[in-house]
Amino acid sequence: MVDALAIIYLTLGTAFLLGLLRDEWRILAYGITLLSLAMVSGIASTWVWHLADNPAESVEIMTAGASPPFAINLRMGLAEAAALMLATLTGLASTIFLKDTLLRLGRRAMAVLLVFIMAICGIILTRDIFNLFVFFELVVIATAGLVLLSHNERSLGAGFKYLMASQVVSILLLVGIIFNYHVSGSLNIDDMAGMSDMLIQTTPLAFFLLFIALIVELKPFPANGWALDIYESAHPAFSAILSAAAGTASLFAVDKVLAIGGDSWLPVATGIGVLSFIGANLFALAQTSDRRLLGYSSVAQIGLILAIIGQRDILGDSYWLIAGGVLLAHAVGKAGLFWLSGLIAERELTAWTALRDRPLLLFAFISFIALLIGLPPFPGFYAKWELIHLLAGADRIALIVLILFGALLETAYLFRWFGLILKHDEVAEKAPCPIQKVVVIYSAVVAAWSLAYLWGELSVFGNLMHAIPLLFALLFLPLEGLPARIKNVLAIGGLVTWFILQYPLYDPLQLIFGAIILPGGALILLASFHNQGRRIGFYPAALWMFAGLSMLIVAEDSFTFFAAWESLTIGSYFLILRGKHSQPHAQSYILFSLGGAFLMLLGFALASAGNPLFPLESLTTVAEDVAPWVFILLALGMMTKTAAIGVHIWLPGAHAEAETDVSPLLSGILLKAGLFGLFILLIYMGRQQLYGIDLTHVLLWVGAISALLGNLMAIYQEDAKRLLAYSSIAQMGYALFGLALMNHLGWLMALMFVVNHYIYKSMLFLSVGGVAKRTGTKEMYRMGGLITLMPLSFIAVLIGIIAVSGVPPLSGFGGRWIFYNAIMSAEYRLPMVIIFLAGPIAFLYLFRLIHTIFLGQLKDEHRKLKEAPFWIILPQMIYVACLMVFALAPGLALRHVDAYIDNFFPRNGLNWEGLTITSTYGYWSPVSIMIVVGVIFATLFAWLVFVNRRAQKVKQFNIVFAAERPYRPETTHFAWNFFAPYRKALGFMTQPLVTRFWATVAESLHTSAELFRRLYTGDGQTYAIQLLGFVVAVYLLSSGVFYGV
Amino acid sequence: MIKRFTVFLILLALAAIFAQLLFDYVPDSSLNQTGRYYAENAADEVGAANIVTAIIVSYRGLDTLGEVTVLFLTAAIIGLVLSRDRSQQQTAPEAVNRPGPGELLVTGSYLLAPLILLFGAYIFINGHLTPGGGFQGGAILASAILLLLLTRPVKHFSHRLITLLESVSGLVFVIVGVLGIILAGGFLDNRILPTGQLGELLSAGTIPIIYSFIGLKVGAEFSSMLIRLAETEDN
Amino acid sequence: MGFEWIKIPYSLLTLFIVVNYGLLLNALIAKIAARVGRRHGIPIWQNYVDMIKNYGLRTSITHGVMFYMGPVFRLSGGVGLLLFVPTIYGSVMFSNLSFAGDLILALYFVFFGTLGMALGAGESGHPYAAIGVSRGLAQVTAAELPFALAVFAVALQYETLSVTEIVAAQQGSYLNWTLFTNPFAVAAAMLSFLGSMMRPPFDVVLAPQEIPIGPPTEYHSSYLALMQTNRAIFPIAKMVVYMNLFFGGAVSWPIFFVKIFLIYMVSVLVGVVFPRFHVEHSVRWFLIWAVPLGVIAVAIV
Amino acid sequence: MEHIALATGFLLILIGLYGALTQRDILRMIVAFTIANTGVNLVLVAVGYIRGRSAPIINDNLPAAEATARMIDPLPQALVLTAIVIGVGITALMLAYAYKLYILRGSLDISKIKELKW
Repeated sequence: MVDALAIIYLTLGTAFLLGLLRDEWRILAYGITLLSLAMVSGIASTWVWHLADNPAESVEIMTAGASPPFAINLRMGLAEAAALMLATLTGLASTIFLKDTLLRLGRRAMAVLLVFIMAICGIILTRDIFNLFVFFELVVIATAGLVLLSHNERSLGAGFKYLMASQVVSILLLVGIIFNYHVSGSLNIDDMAGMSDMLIQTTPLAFFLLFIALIVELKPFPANGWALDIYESAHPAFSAILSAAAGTASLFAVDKVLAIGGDSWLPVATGIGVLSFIGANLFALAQTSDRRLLGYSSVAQIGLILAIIGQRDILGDSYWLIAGGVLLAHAVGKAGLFWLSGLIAERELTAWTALRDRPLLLFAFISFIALLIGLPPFPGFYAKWELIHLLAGADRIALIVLILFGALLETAYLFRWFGLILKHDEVAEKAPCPIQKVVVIYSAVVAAWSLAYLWGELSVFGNLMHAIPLLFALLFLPLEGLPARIKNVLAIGGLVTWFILQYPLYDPLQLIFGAIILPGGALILLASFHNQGRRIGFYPAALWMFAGLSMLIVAEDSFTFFAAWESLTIGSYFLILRGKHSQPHAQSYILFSLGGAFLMLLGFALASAGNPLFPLESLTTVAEDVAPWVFILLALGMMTKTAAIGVHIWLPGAHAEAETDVSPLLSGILLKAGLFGLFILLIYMGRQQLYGIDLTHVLLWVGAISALLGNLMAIYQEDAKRLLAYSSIAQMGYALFGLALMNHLGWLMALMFVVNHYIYKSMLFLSVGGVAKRTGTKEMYRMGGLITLMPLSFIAVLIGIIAVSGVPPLSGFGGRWIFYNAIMSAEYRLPMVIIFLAGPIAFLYLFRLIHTIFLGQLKDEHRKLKEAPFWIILPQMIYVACLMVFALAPGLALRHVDAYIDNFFPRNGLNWEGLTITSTYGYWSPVSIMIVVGVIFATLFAWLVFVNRRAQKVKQFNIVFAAERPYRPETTHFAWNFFAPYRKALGFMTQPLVTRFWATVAESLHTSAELFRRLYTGDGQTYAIQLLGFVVAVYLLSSGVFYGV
Repeated sequence: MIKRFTVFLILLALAAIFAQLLFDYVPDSSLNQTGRYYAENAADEVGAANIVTAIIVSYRGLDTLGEVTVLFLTAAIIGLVLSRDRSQQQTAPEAVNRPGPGELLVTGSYLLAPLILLFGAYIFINGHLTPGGGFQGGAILASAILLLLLTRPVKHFSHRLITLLESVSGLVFVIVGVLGIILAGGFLDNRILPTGQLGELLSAGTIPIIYSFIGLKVGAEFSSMLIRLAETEDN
Repeated sequence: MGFEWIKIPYSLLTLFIVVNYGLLLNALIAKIAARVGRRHGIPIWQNYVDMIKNYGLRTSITHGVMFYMGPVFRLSGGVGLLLFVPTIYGSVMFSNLSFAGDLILALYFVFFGTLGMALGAGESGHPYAAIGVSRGLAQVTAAELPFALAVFAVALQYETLSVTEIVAAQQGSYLNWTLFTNPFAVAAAMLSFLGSMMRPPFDVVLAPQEIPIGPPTEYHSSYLALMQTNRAIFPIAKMVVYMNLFFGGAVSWPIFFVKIFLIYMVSVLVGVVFPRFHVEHSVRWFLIWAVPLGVIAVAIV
Repeated sequence: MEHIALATGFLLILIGLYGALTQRDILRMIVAFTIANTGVNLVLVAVGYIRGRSAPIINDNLPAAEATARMIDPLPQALVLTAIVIGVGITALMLAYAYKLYILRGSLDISKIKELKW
C-alpha cells in the first residue's frame, strides 16, 4: 500500500511545485494539478479497496519518529479512506469542471485548490487536535481564496463575512484546545478520549469551546449566514467541494471530538443537528435562488448527519453504514447539483428549465435529488430505514418525528424545483455545456448509482438493485432513444411475462391485485400505442411504478414492502408530472405520498421495536401497548394512497391533469396499492383498540365520509376528469368501508370493488381522455351531442356508468349486493347512513358525465370531430367485454377469493353452488337477472324500432321549443352548474375545508420561512453576532450537560 | 444601539464562560506528561537544544508544514486577488504626488538592509540552538524588504524570484519530510542526518536545513505579501 | 336447478293484471284530485284511450339511438321491478321471477328506468329535458335515502333480504306488520314514498302546468305509449315493494288492490293539500325530516 | 501571576470581539480581530507557564538532566507560534479583501455589503 500520508505530501508538493513553473505555462500547470489529484484519488481508492477487504488493517501513521501524544499521528481506517476518496474525487472532478477558470487564473489558483483539498484530507486523517485546527485554518484560508474564483462580485463580500466568522471560530477553538491540553496534558484525540471522564468533570467548559467551535464549522442553523452567502456566490464547482468534501471533513472532526466528550454531549449534537435540519429545510422553502437553496440544503443535510452522529450511542454497528450512507448520498447529490448549476446561466430556479430538453441532464438531476431525499434504491434509503428503526428501538420517537418532518420539507422544495424545471411556463435559453463539465456531472451520476448498488450489497435487507422489476424499469433508460411504440411492446411484453412467471406463486389475494397490476396494466398500455414519437421519460417512470407495485404485493417483510411503496410512489409521481398543468398536483401528490410513507416507516419501526428486519406476519404479534399506534400510522400511510378524505386533496388534480393513458394507470391501478396495504394491515393486525375506541370503527367512518364527500364533490365538477377523480375518492371510500366492516362479505365487497373499479374507472378515464383529446377541452359544458360522432366512446361511458352506479344487471350491482349483505352482519350502523346517502348521489354525477358530453346539443366547433383514436378505443372495448363477463359470472374470480377469505373470517361466506349466489340473508342470480332484463329490454326495443322504422333523425337545427327555434341551438346545452339546486341544498357539505386546512399549513410554513429568513440580514457583523449568540445559547441550553454529570 | 447592547450581552455571557475557565484554572506546578517527555527526550531524540524548535520542526512538524502552507496560501491568494486587480488597471498613474523618501531613510536603509538580512539568516540558522527560528528569521528578512519598499516605493521587485524561492523551499520541506518516511521513523523525522552534538550548529539532523528553508520561505512569502500590498498604493 | 318455464306466462299474467289496475287507479286518482280542486276530472277509461291511441300512432322523427332507449329503459325498469318482487304472498303463480334476486335487486332496479329515461331525454337536445332530469335526479337522491334506511332497518329486523321471508314474518296478525313493529322505519319510508311518486309537493321535476318541462314533453306517439304503460306499472311495482316490506304483503288479489290503493292515497292526500317545493327545499326537507326517522329506525332495531 | 496573564488574555479577546462586532469600518474590525488574536496567544502561553522556571532551551544554564524539573512546558510555545503565523495569514488575507472591497465600492463600511441575504 502506498503511504496514506502521500495524499498530503503529494498534493502539497505539487502545490509548491507549481510555483516553479512560469506563469504562462498554464496548461502544463493544469495538467500537473490534474495528475496529482488523480494520483491521490487513486491512492485513496486503493485504500478503500484494501480496507474494505481487510477492515482490521487500519493504519496508525506516526510522524517525526515519535509516538503519540508527543508527535502528531494520523489514522487511516475504512471510514477515513472512504472520506478521502470522496474528497479527492470531488476535488478532481471539480478541477476538471473548473478547467476554463483555472486556466484563466493561472497556477496560483491551482495551488490554492490543491492545498484546499490537502487540508480537507488532513482534517479527515489527523488524530491531533491542534493539527486539526491547523488544517481547519488552511481550509478557511483556501476557501476565502477560492471564493474569489467566481465571477460574481458579490463573492467578495461573502468571503469577508466568512473570514470574520472564521476568526471568531478560531478564537473559540484555540481557547478550547489549550484548556483541554492543560487538563489532559495531551493534544492527541485518542489520548484525551481515554481521559474523557476526567476532562468532562474538571473542565467541561474547555471541551464545550472545542466542541462548539467544530460544530460552528459545520455551519449549523441559524449561525450560518456567512456560509450561505458563500454557497450563493462562489463558483459552483468550489461549492461542490465545500459542501461535499469540506462538509464531510468537518463532520469527521466532530465525530472525533465527540469521542472526547463522551455520551453526555451526544444529545447536544443531536439537538443542534435536528434544528439545522428542520430550520434550513424550512428556510429553503422560500428560496428562489438555486445556489442559495443548495446552500440551505447542504446545511440541512449536514445537520441531519450531525444528528445521526449524536445518536451513535444507539446505532451500534450500523453507525457507519447509516452515517456513511446519508453522508455519501449528500456529498454526491449535492456536488452533482452544484456542478449542474454551473451549466445554468441564470440564478433563478426557473432558469433551470434550460435542462428541459436534455433528458440525460434531467436524469442526472433526478438522480441527485433522489439521492438527497433518500429514495430507493439510493443509500439514503437504506440508511433512513435503519436509522428510524434503531431510534424507534431506543424509544426516541420525538426525534424520528422531527427527522421525518425535516425530510418532508426537503422533499417539498426539491420536488417543487424539479416540477418547475419540467413545467414552468417560460423555458430559459440553453447555456453551452462544455464537454468537461458534462463529463463531471455524468461521473457523479455513475457514482450515485454505484453507491446505490454498493449500499444494496452492504445492507442486510437484500439489494434493491437486484430486483428484476426495478432492473427492467431501468432497462428503459438506455432504450429511451427508441420510438414509443417499440418501447410499448416491450413494456407490455414485460408486464405479461412477469405475470405469467409469478402467477404460480401468488395466493388468491395477491392474484387479484397481481392480475390488475400486470395484465391490467398491459391492457391500459395498449392505449399508449396511440402516442407517436419517443415519449421520453414515460416508460422508465411507468415501469418503475409497475415494479414497485409488483414488488409490493409479494413483499414479505416490512423493508421490501416499504421500498416497493416508495418506488411506486416515485414512478407514479413522474407519470403525474407529465401532464400539462399537473405540476402543483404532482407536488401535492408526492408530499402526501411521502408523508404517508414516513408515517408507515414510523409505524413499521414501532411495530418491530427497532428491528429493521421485520416479517409482515409479525404484525400479528406487535406488543400491545404500541399496536394501536402502529395500526394508526400504517393505516394513515396507506390511506394517503387511497386518498381517504382529509388526505385526498392531491388526487383530483393529479388524476385529472395527467395524460390520457396515465389517468387510468393512476386511478385504475395505483390506488389499489393503498387498498392492498390495508388488506395486509387488517389481515395481520385485525381490530385494535385505542382508549376503548375500535380503530376499525374509525376507518368505517372515514370510508363512509370519503364515499359521501367524494361523490358530493364529483357532482359539482365541470371538468370531466376531475369528476372521475372525485368519484375515485368515493369508490375507494366504499372499499375502505368494506374492509373496515371486518367481516367476510365486507372484504369480499372490497375485493369486488378492487376489480370493478379498475375496470370501469380505467375505461371511463380512457373514453373521457379520448374525447378530451378530440375536443381539446376537459370542461364538460364545452362539449355536448357527441354521441353520433363518437359512438364507441359513448358506449363505453354508458356501460361504465351503469356499472359504477350499481344498477343491475351489470357487475356494479354485485358489489352493492355484497355490500348490503355485508352490513347486515356489521356491528355499527350509523356510518351506514352516510354510505346510503352517498349511493344515489353517484347517479347525479354519472348522469351528468354522459349527458353533458354525449347528449344535448353539439357545439359548432365539434361538428367535424372523429371517433377517438383506435388505440384508445380498443382497451375500452375490451373492458366492456370484461364487464359483461364479470357481470354474468362474478364467481369466476370471486369464489376463489371468497374461499381465501375463509381463512380470516370462516363464517358468512357465500354459497356459489349453481347459478344463484346465496348468502345468509339473501340471494342473487346474475345470469337470471341478465336474461330477464335482456329479454324485456330487447323485446321492447325491437318493437319500438320496428314501429318507428321510417322515422327520420331530427337535425339539430330543427329543434323547436315553446314554439320558437333557438337562434343558436348549441347555446341551449344545459350543462354548466348542472346541479345548481343541489348545490343550494347541500353545498355546505363541500366547503373546501380540507383544502383550506392544508393550504394554511403550507402557507404558514412558507410565511414563516419568508419571515424568519430575514434573520440573515446580509450584514457580516450580524452574522458574527449570531454566531456568538448561538454559542452562548447552546451554552445556556446545555448547562444540564455541564452540571448534570 | 440595540446591536451594541446585544453584543454587550453576548460578550457578557462569553465573559462568564471565560471567568469560569479562569476561576477553575489550577496552574501546573510540574510538567505534564507531554512536557515531561519533551524535557526528557527531545534533546536525545532530536538533538536540538531549543526544545520548542524540536517540537515545531520535528514532533509537530506537520503543524509547521501547515503553517508554512498558510503563508504560502495567503501569499498566493493575495497575489491572485491583487494581480487580477492590477492587470485590469494596468495604466497606473505614474506620477503619484507623494513626497519622496528622505535622504536619511535611503542611506540608512542601504546600510541596514544587508545587516538585517544577515541577522535574519542568523536567526533561522541558529533556530535549533537559541530562541528564534525560521518564522522569526523570515519575518526579519521581510522587514528588510519592507525597509526597501519604504525607500523606493516605485521599485518593482522580482515576483519571479520570490516565487521561486517560496516554491523551492516548500518543496525541500516536503521532500525532507518524505525522506523521513523512507530513511527514518516517519514523515518529518529529522534523523535522516546525524543528530550530532547537542548545542553544535551542525546538529539536530535536518532541523537546521528545514528551518533555514522555512526562514527563506517565510521571508519570501512575507515579502511577497508586502510587495503586493505596497503595489496597491500605486494605483 | 331447472328453470320452470311456466313462470313466464304466470309473470305475464301478473303484468297484465297490474297494467290494468294501474291504468284504472291512475285515472281514479286523477279524478279524486280533480274533485278536490272542484273540477270534473277525466273519465275513468281515459288512460286506456290515450294509451291505445298512442300505441297506434307512428312517428316520423327520432333524435337518435338514446332517444329510443329512453322509454325502453323506462319500461324495462318498471316491468323488471314488478317481476323481480313477488306480488302475492304464498302464491307460486304470482311470485314472478323473484328467484333472480332479493330485496337489493329491487332497490337498485328502481334506478334502471330513471337512468334510461334521463339518457333518452338528454339526447333530444332540449334544454328543459336536461333541467328536468337535473331536478329529478337531485330530488330522488334525497328521497331515496330514508327509504334505503327503512329497508335496511327492516332487513335487520327480520335478518333477511328475501322479500318473501320478510312478508312471511309479518303474517298472522296485522300487529305483526312492520307498520307496528317498526313504526319509525315505516314513517321514514312513507315520507320517501311521497317524494318518489312525483306528486305535489315534490312534483317540481315534472312541473306539469307551467312549462313543458321535463322528459315527457320530448316524447310522443309510441314512445309516449311505452311511458304511459310504465306510468301504470311502475308506481304499482314500487308500492308492491312497500306493501311487502311494511304492510304485511298481500295474500290475495283483493287485498292487493285495497292495500295498493290505500298506499297510493297517502301520496294523493298529501299532494292535494300541500303546495310545491323547490328542489333544494325538498332535498333539505327529506334530510331534515325523513332521514332522522330512518336513522332512528336503523339505530333501534 | 498565571491568572493575571490569563485574565488579560481573556480581556483582550473580549475587547477585540467587542470592537470587531460593533465597528463598522472594515479596517477597524481587522485591527480588533488582531487584538483578539493577541489575547488568544496570550492565553496560550499563559497556560504553558510554570512559575519560577526557565525557557525550554538546553544550554549551560539548563542542563539536560535538570530540564524536567526546571523548564516550562515547551508545547504551548510551539503552538502559539503556529497560531501567530496563522493569525498573520488571515489578517493579511482580510486586508487584501478590504482593499478589493474598497476598490469595488469605494467604501469600507461592512453594513453596506448586503447584497447577499435571506
